[in-house]
Amino acid sequence: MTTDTKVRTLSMAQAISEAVAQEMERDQRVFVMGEDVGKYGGIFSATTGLLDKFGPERIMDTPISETGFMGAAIGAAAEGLRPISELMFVDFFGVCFDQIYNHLAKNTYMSGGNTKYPVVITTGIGGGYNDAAQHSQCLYGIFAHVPGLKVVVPSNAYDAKGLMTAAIRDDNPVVFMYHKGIMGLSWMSYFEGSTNAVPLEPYTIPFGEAKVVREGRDLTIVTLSQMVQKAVLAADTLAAEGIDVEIIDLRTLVPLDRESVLRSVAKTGRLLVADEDYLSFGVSGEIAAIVAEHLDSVKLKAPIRRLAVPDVPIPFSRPLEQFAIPQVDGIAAAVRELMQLNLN
Amino acid sequence: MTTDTKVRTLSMAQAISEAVAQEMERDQRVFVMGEDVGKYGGIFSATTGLLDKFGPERIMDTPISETGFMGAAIGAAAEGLRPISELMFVDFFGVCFDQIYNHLAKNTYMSGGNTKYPVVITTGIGGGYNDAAQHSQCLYGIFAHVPGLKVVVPSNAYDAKGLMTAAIRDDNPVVFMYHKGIMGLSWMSYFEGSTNAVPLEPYTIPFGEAKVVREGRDLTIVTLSQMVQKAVLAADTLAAEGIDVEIIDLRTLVPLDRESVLRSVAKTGRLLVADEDYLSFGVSGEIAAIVAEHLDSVKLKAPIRRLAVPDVPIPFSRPLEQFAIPQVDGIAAAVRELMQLNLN
Amino acid sequence: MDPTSEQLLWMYEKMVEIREYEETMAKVYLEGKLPPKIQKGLAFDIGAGPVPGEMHLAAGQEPVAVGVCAHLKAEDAVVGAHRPHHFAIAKNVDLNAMTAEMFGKVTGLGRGKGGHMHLFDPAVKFSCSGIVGASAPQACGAALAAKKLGKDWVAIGFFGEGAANQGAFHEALNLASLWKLPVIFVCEDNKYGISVEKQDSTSIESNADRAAGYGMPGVLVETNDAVAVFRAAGDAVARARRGEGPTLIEVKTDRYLGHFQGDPETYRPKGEAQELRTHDPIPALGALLRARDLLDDAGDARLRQAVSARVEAAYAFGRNSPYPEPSEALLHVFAD
Amino acid sequence: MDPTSEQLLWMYEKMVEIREYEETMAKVYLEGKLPPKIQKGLAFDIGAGPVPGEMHLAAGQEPVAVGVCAHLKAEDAVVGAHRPHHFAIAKNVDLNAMTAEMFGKVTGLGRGKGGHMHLFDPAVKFSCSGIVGASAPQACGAALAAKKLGKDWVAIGFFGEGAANQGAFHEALNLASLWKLPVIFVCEDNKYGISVEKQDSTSIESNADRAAGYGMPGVLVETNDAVAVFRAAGDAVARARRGEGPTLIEVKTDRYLGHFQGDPETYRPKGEAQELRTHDPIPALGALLRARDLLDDAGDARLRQAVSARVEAAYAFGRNSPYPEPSEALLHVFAD
Ligand SMILES: Cc1ncc(C[n+]2csc(CCOP(=O)(O)OP(=O)(O)O)c2C)c(N)n1
Ligand SMILES: Cc1ncc(C[n+]2csc(CCOP(=O)(O)OP(=O)(O)O)c2C)c(N)n1
Ligand SMILES: [Mg+2]
Ligand SMILES: [Mg+2]
Repeated sequence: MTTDTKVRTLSMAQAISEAVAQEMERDQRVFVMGEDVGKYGGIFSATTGLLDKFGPERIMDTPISETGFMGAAIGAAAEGLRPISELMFVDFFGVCFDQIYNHLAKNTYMSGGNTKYPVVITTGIGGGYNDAAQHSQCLYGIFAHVPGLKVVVPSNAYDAKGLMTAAIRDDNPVVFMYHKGIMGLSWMSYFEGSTNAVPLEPYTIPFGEAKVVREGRDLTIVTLSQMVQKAVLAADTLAAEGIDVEIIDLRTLVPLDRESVLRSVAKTGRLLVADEDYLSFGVSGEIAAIVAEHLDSVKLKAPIRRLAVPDVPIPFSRPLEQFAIPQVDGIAAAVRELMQLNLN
Repeated sequence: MTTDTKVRTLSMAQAISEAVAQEMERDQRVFVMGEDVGKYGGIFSATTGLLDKFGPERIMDTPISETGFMGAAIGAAAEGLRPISELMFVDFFGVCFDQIYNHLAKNTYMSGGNTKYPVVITTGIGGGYNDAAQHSQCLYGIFAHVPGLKVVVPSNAYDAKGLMTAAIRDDNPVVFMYHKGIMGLSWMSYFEGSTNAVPLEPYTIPFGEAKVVREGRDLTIVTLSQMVQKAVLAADTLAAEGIDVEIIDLRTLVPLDRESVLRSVAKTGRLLVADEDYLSFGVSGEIAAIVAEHLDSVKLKAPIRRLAVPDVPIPFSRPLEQFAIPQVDGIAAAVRELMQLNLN
Repeated sequence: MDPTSEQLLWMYEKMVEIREYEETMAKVYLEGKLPPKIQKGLAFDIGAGPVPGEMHLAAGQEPVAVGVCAHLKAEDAVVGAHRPHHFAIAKNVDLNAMTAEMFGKVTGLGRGKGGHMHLFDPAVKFSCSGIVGASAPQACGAALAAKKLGKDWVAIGFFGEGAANQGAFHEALNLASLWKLPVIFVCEDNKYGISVEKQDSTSIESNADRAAGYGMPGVLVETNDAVAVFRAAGDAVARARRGEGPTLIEVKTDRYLGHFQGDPETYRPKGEAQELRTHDPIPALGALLRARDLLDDAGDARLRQAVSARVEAAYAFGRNSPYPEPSEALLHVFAD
Repeated sequence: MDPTSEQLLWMYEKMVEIREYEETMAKVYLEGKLPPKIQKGLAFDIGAGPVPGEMHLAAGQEPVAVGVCAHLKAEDAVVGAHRPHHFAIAKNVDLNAMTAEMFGKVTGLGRGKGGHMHLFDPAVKFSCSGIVGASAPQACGAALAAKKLGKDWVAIGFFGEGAANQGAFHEALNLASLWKLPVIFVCEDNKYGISVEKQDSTSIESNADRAAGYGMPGVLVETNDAVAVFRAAGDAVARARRGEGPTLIEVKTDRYLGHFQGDPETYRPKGEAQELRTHDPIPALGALLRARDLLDDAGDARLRQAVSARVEAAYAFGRNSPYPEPSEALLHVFAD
């Protein structure tokens, strides 16, 4: 392990693959399985360079058999190995979710704590590049809803490295969900705020600690993943108009940092949840509910507002997709509207 | 079709199979597929007697290949047939959800409305009889979260028949989720309120209309499925204590009758959501959020409260399961507590 | 069963059309995606230009589509995969509406909602999906419907050799054989599933050998040749129409391009695609037609002109059609 | 490979133990579940009594478990299915803790959280699942670990003939053969998946014939006989330990009882189970032992006494152990 403290700027993809490489060096039990993780280096570059470094025994291309290799990850983890198993797009969870949510997530519980499954599932999420209904979803709400999975949704390279290192060292199943539009890929436009300074040496960021990305007085935006970067841009615009927005980046959904949400909303009195998942029965509802359960300690100045995909599949056509997925302008508009509302 | 208006008492299982039989008589395109739906009559008796009536061409036992036959339902529906496809326990959705949520639910949208898929998926939900973590879940929140599926969750035989008839006649995918503990099976204790008067002639109940199961002044319980029956029992106890509870049975999650929720909570000022699904990122959060979005028109007297499975898998052992799944006493206790809270 | 002259000519013309169509789309696909107009630091921008998103082309695989679809009527259902154009064109999907869909236009098959992996044309019973392996069970359903309705229709499920390792393949094959469904499973072995070679994904040489495990005939077509595919498919379709059940066909075919457009293909031996192109099945069938005196230079030119006219018309239609109103995003979640 | 005398005796004793154990559990399972004590109108109450929930027993299928597990060490992993007791007992799972688990007690393998379909005993590497087909991929993972760790351990995935039509079966077999994993897939063909007969679920006679589609040996054991299973499993385990890869074995076995306890079995021909019991493999192996002078009446009595003592002790332990505190429901979602 190096002690060099040089700080470089990395893309989120680079930060993730660096974390994986460092943990693989540190711990021989860690290995990677998935489709196109080897020669290709991961469709979203989460494993770029790893095959050359670690060889095909530890960076294993799999058949297109998600149930097969997710199940194999469980079996291998039960034997003490620490698989990192890639589900190329989260949209494909439907072909293998049984292994994930009925087994990986529950075996520890069903064994009364007598077994553990240190598996990291990495997966690409999100839209914005016209990949349509089967390749553009976030779905983190579903992974967070079923008990037994820790759910990590970083918004930038620095967090991604620290959270990935923590994920690999965790003795529990962790679903690590990277939004394609903040990976800093050379073939997809991305939000540049996600590419930031990343220390070379390994470090961990604990799960369950949201980050105040921007402090503000007037209104709280609770958000995550790529939407953090959109919220920051919206906040810049709003600041010029005299609206001072606070932004909470949840960073992990399980565990969820309820306190940070409540603390911020108690301060500002106004809450907008900005989410790229489907609106109903998901993340935005949960955040709103947490506040609604604490209306005795959190005094609201306005009703809560949610921005999310309005319960439609992600459409292909650009104008449709831009309409369905909340954009920077939409966030700013929602904030302005919310600032006009006043509970007496 | 008969015009007999005799009203009998039926169990929910009987009401469902009667609705299926009547629609199969009415429409030759309707058929049933699933595991043990034939000779066995459905593990939860949703298809009892149908094989004798309609023969093996229309009541088809399948291999244990949920992806295979759910996919086949899609293909058959595209050709104009109207399959009823049974997923024996909703807990098994993880082996076939791709066909359901990426195809059945999205194809109409992706085709710009040029195709339709009149499929009813029937499935057993719920716990309470110690079937443990892989056979006791509700999971309706997940089906309601992904766009493109109508989601029906009846609480009694009368509603079940009308909603099933409507489901079969609907040109869209409908997931019809029956709680095992209200089916009136001869081998599982059940809530007797679910067995009620059911007219012989076919009738439909429109989706998206919640039902005020019990009117009350003091507090609203929003609930669904078996939990409705539990709430009714709790309300009886509470009435004796002078607490007058209103109970809203959602009946369908998609479409969701937001107005009925808001109307009732506006009246009572107090909301308890009682749900048998997992707590976080699910149904209870959505209901709470809907109210939190309308705090300008709905004046709350107390913070919102939620009762649900506390983000743990369903444990096997009786005392553990009784603890994890909200019970009648727990509902009553939550109501009493909530009546003590007052927002100034 | 050997193709008639008309069938040979039809297959040739369709292959020419597929190739030209995809080359046209490949060109417009690059518009706006390359430096210098895109975000600084990017080599390529998948979401930019008039045809954004992923684009999987089938150059080299045309024989599979035409050899099978030559046997089909409009009533026969075809379910394709993420690489669907060759199947769609061979199944006579409306080329204008398909093209408009790829441009995301309101005149598209799906009013712009589907995109190139999700083409639905109920008039000719064509559909496809971006999920690997999903076609096989759905084709079973179409075949089940044909059987229930007492029709002699067949259904085709197309998929790649990579998809044959997906559980859906297994479940569908068992179901089809068990229920004696009039369905033909056609596996395109183009040697790659994205970057993963078949030998690294599949425990046996040919998926045709998997058919025995389901009690159905398995046929291997060893050459990337429309006539060979035609023969194998003809037997299978006839068998299915006779009510004798399903068949699994694997065709050894070639992928000339990357998995998707923009694929760096670093995993691929240099020059491989170039070498494969020396066995291009389109000129090969052209040569056969000429040898049989079914085609001469003038006829070929006429045919190519007709094809070009259709492709250009579709391109113009797609390109010039209007976008849907943004708020149309909210429509069509449910059928009315 | 033929069993030694010790192995024969071990298999016999284990089969006796499995049968007696399950009969004991069948009896206590009925406690509290029958009229008149239950809710009016019910014939049976699955959620009542000291052992609530579903209960899948394996009477008749003991040869599969002992014939395979006779070859295993503690380091070899076994992944069972929803009908797991015979496998668990043959794999030397702690009988006391297993029984306590079925009673939902805090001394159980899973502190009462798992129940009879979810038994985890890491000391002997046993696990199982209530999801049909789920065992096969997980067994691949254990085998992969053995290979990575350079051990000669093997892994067994047990499942029923019904499960062999689940996609997971296919994916696991391909993976195992592709990666030459030391795993043995053992399919118990007890002719039924709940009420559905094999001929109504499976497009071929024997799943052993599906092995060829994965490039691995497929072995059919045609008689429900511990020695026959032992021989087939011995070859497969030896092959796996030598690093030569996986094997698929199907055993024709018999289910004497209903799918679960309380199953009305109206789908089953009257007298079928009675007839099957005339071929009971336990007395058959007893007779073989006697013929080889390995067992006499006194020895059998001693053996049965020892078995009964173990079963009774386990029963008493399970029954008399305390329940977990209700709030323990909140613990163990995550490993500390
Ligand atoms: C279930 C699922 N897993 C993974 C993918 C990602 N993916 C898209 S195409 C592809 C390769 C498919 O290979 P093959 O079936 O051989 O078809 P080809 O691309 O060669 O035509 C993969 C892995 C997917 N779309 N669906
Ligand atoms: C994925 C899935 N589908 C359906 C079921 C319900 N189910 C439990 S056991 C069973 C029959 C299994 O048959 P088989 O594999 O032959 O095992 P057997 O019961 O005969 O031992 C079924 C359908 C399940 N548990 N999991
Ligand atoms: Mg391929
Ligand atoms: Mg069986």
